[in-house]
Amino acid sequence: ADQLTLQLKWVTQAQFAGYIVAKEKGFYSDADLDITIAPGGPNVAPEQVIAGGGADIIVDWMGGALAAREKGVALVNIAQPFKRSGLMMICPTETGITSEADFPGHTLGVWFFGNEYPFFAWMNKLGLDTAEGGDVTVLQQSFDIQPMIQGQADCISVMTYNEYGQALDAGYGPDNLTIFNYTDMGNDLLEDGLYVMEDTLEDPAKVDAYTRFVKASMMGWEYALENPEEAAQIVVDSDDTGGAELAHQLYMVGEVSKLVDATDPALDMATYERTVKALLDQSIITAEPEGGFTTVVTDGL
Amino acid sequence: MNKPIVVSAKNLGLTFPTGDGDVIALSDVNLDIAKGEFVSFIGPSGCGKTTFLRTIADLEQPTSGTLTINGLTPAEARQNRAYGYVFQAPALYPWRTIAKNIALPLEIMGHSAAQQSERIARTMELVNLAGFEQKYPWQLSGGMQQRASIARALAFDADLLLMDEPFGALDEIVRDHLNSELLKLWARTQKTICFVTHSIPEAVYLSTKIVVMSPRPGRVIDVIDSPLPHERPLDIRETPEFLAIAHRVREGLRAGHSYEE
Amino acid sequence: MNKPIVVSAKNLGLTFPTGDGDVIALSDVNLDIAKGEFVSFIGPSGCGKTTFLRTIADLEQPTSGTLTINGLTPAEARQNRAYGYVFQAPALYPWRTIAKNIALPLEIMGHSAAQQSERIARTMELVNLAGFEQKYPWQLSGGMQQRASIARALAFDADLLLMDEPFGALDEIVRDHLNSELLKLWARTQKTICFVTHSIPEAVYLSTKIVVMSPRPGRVIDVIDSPLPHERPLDIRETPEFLAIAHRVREGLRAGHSYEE
Amino acid sequence: MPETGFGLLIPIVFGLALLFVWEVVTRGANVPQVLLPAPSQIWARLIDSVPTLIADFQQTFMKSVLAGYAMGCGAGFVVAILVDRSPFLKRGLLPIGNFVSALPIIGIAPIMVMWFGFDWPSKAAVVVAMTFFPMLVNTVAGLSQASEIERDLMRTYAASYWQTLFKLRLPAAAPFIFNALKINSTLALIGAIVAEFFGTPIVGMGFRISTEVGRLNIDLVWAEIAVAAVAGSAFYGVIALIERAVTFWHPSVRGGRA
Amino acid sequence: MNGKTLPILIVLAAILVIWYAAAIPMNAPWQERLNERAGLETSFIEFVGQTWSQAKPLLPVPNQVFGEIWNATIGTDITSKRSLAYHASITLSSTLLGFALGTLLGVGLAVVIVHNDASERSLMPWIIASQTVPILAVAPMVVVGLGAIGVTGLVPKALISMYLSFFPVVVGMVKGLRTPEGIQLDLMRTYNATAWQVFSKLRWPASVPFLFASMKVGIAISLIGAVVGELSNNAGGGLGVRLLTGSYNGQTIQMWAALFIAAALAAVLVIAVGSAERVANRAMGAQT
Ligand SMILES: Nc1ncnc2c1ncn2[C@@H]1O[C@H](COP(=O)(O)OP(=O)(O)OP(=O)(O)O)[C@@H](O)[C@H]1O
Ligand SMILES: Nc1ncnc2c1ncn2[C@@H]1O[C@H](COP(=O)(O)OP(=O)(O)OP(=O)(O)O)[C@@H](O)[C@H]1O
Ligand SMILES: Cc1ncc(C[n+]2csc(CCO)c2C)c(N)n1
Ligand SMILES: [Mg+2]
Ligand SMILES: [Mg+2]
Repeated sequence: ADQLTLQLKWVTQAQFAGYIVAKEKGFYSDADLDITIAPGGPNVAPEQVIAGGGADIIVDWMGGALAAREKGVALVNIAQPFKRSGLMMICPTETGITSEADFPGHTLGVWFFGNEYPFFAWMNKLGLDTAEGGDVTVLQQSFDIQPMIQGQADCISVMTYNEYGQALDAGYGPDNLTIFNYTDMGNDLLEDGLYVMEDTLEDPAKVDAYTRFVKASMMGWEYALENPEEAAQIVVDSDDTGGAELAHQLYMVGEVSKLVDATDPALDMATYERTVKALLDQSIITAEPEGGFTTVVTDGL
Repeated sequence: MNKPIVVSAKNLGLTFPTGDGDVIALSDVNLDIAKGEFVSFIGPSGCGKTTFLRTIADLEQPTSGTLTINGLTPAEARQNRAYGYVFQAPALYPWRTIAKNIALPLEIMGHSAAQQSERIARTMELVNLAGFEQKYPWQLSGGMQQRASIARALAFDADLLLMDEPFGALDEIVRDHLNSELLKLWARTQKTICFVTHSIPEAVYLSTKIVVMSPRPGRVIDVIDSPLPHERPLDIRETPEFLAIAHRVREGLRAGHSYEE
Repeated sequence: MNKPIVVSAKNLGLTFPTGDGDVIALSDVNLDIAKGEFVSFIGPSGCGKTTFLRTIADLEQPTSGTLTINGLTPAEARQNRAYGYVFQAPALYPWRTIAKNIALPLEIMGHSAAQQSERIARTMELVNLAGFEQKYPWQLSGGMQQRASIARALAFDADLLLMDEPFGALDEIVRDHLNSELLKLWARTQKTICFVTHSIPEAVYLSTKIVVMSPRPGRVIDVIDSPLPHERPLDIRETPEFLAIAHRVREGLRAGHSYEE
Repeated sequence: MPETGFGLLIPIVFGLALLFVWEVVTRGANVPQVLLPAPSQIWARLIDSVPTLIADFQQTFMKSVLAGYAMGCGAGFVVAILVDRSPFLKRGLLPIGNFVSALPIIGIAPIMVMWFGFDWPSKAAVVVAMTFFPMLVNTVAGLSQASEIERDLMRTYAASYWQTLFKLRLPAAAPFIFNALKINSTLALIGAIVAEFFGTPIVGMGFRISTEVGRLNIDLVWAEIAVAAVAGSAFYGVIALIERAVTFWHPSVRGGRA
Repeated sequence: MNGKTLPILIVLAAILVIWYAAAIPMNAPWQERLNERAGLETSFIEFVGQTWSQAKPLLPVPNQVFGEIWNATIGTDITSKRSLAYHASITLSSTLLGFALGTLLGVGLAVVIVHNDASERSLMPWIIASQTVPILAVAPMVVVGLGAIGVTGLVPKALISMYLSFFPVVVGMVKGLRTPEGIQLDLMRTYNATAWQVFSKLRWPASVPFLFASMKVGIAISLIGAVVGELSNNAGGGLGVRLLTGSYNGQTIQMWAALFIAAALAAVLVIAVGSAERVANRAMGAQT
């Protein structure tokens, strides 16, 4: 069997249900693959891991992947299961923020560590100065909703499938929140895609293995989205840390299903172009990327 | 002699427990020391002289019997700063210069800066250490360190002086000099002095009372009240009275020893 | 006298730099010590006796002049383990029992366990400390600590003994006893002994040569070759020869002092 | 004086050799820049980013580190004295002090952010928690260093607790206390930087490091690390100099001469 | 009840009281907002009860934390990934390995430094610089680097523990090995003792108080290192990972439980070093 390591972008959770389910359900071994799934975390940069040879395939956001490509890590998108962005910014109504026009003078929580590109692209579009003493104050937000609960930030970043659920649990909801959904605003940048190193694509055997991998993964996604309870349970069981909660993972599968297209992992060119333009606009990348994606895998499905 | 009693020991005993059995350092010691007396303690090494001084100073606790200082417990007397103590080892603080070491008790007892420097100068002169004020202890010879520690004990005016072999590391000349200085001081101030020494002539020359001790267990085997006059020129050491006392001390000392040469 | 020279100092000088100016501890010292001699050093406190012994032992470096030990440099002599040293302070290691402290040089010089315990027993007996093998230094009186350190230096058989006031904290009886033991040892083994003392009788009684020193700067002011016979009963101390030498030493000592009582 | 010049030379030569090997290896083996940039690249980036680096330094070192260090060392010291003062507290408080000893920094960092907000006070609080224990342990150990006879001397003066403390036990404890001050000088920096991984305004050395790792600007990360190393070494060096001046009497400083 | 437990109990009781009291104002704003939203009117007593029983409180109260600890240890199968005991054992093993390595390295370096002035000048600045390198930034590189050469699991985490814990040992032992008095060293010189003999018979025993103070700090820091190392390698589990996931899921109670276990682990380890210290002191005839 071909041995491959998949490096996740974050800790084990239903955001990656497709891969976890594919492994547990034996879809990978059926495809003659031996897949190791490496959880990520706040301290793990998948681009770095793959450059160092610690992984063969990584789950990454396109902003980070293309930026890394310019830095000399030749990442190539081979599939894009997530079609939409799950990123949102939410502001409790008591802050008085009801529209983008209300932002100036407020404090906005943002995830950094390579997750900040969509936010800056958006601010760039709004023409808001994010530098110190500028129109808005930017905070590096912790990966939870505490800054909002504690009023340290007026608005915070959330993922529909994760932190937003925590906010709902905490008694927040559409009736007391102003919600800015990046996808709805057309500000979304492509999220979880599968990337490999460019040089490996020259090896037909590798390409074949990648193809089988993507295929099996999509079976995993399909199965997960059809059987959310079982998927959530599988995710909880595969979490080494014992931190994952069944109810929350179930919620996450439900939300993720709105973002993933389990039947077609091919990259949507329109979204790709928009992502590239946004990245170029705020100089996250400096030139139109060449060879940042390939259809050779998805064509072979 | 109805001078007030300063130190009074009754059936005093002190036992040190150690890993391999108890050590009886003092046993059944009975002794009264009146105000203004100069008492020498003499006895073989390890017979309990230091331990007795330390018990008076409330640095050791008796395990039997009673001990009073000026009618008070040793602890109370210590709280009253009743005594000055010259240890057998110099115990100078290495981070202080010699002058600052001598200043230590003065600082603690709240003397003014002017008083301090006056007393430091006077006592350093007395022990012939002038010029070494700014040196640190490790820059001094053994005898110089010992003299510094004597100066430190003399710098404040305690009525009771406890001196544990203060002149052990000093040569004859310095010793004679300090002996007579000590006698002068004693005559002038009517201090009570408890003085440990290994030198029989020194003990006889200085004391109004000589306590001879013997070891294992440490006890008092002879107490000699000196018939010598208070006024003591150095050549008193050749008088028959002097030699008689010295002889008696030597005999006592020899009795306490186990040598049979 | 054509015995080989063990210690030879020529124009030896040693200056300590200190924070407030140099201290001249030794200046222009010339001295030859032949094999088998018993040399006493006597002089006022701070005159450089310890410093001279330390220089012989290669613990201080002379700043001028030359010094040879058995024709070698002090460093080479030290590497040959040419001498045993009794420091002025006991310098016992607090984490070792007395027996273990005495064993220290034996361990270092690679004696077998059997040899070690035999020597420990013998030297502890010699200094009259038998029974205190398992005690720690702080459980001993001052004089007992000093005796332990003497035992430690005697435990291994060095041909040259450097002893810095070894009997300073001991009473007359023990002192007499140890003096005669030391003389016996010396007569038996033909060791060369350099001996610092503050006691004029002790110096005269023990020595074949007495070196009188004087301070500021430390220098040798008199070297007295003793006419006393090698065989010395204790009552030799009453003979006119003895008293004459003692008188000469005392005069030298007095000259070195600044007192004018 | 030529001694000190020579003394400085050795680490510098050693360091230059190290940098040279690093440069040759990274270039020769073609190590990806995102894994380990060459020293020359780091230097170029450092020169480029001076204003950023200065701003980060001010935020992290001048505010979080110094404030936290002072408070943490101070608190450790004060608790050590309290514990020393009262046998009751010694039995009750010391085990609890041990408990605080290893409160993992990543555990308390988010909590401190909850309690003290995003800006430097929460980082300083983490530094306080990290530096507290080394100071507590060393001060407690140091306070038992005065020898029995040195204490007896104070007893004969019927010196008060505080007099004994200031005139004997603290000077005798100084070598231990300086150990803690030295260890803490580097711990404080680590603590402040790590704490910034858990939420911060967008300035600070830890913020920059985590963000730029995510952006794969590893050269800037190393430039920031270089600043941290220089600042930390200088901090340590200053403490070591003060130590030499204060504990001049200790055998370890005066060279063990009798 | 001996003389030791009573003071601990009293101090603990004091801490509990302060803790419960502090939880009220800390959790109050959020509770007020909740009640306002729900239109609830509560008495003060009820309100206090609410602040003590929030699901995701700012400051969980002791019974919540200890309840969680109970559930996650006694109440859970020890081999389960949800068991705090399981995670604690993972952290403990890398802590102990890292501490042992760190102590050895620290003592080794101190020995080299004390015996060779040139090595002090060339090593010490780099040892200091090494400690100023932010460990959390380098840890991932270490883990990735070691992973590339096939070293995974316990060792990378233990290496990070070692990296942090060797430093207090070096600093303390350099001082400790230099603490013998001049006259004690002179004695060894008169015996022409070898460097090894001076070390084993004088410097080492003299440095023991410094060694134990350093080891107490070292073992505490070692635990911090293990936890930090776990951040870069979530796969293995451990208390660090529990802390993180607790934080990401907003599970303050779970976080506090993990924090308490980690702190308790540290306290036990430090106390163990302290007991070893007492044994060593007794064997070395310490004056009591
Ligand atoms: N802390 C202690 N623990 C155990 N034994 C002790 C302790 N202090 C002293 N001793 C023992 O008590 C006895 C008396 O000791 P002390 O110091 O009083 O003698 P000393 O008369 O002063 O002798 P020296 O003239 O040698 O100083 C000795 O046998 C000694 O070993
Ligand atoms: N390490 C040092 N630094 C500075 N000065 C020193 C040092 N050691 C000794 N001295 C000085 O050198 C002089 C001689 O000291 P030394 O110890 O040799 O005297 P000594 O003859 O042995 O005196 P004592 O009989 O009091 O022991 C003294 O003035 C002393 O202050
Ligand atoms: C618990 C949780 N917290 C934050 C993020 C934000 N974040 C960090 S990495 C990443 C990419 C995931 O595809 C995102 C969204 C998350 N996902 N899950
Ligand atoms: Mg005594
Ligand atoms: Mg001397």
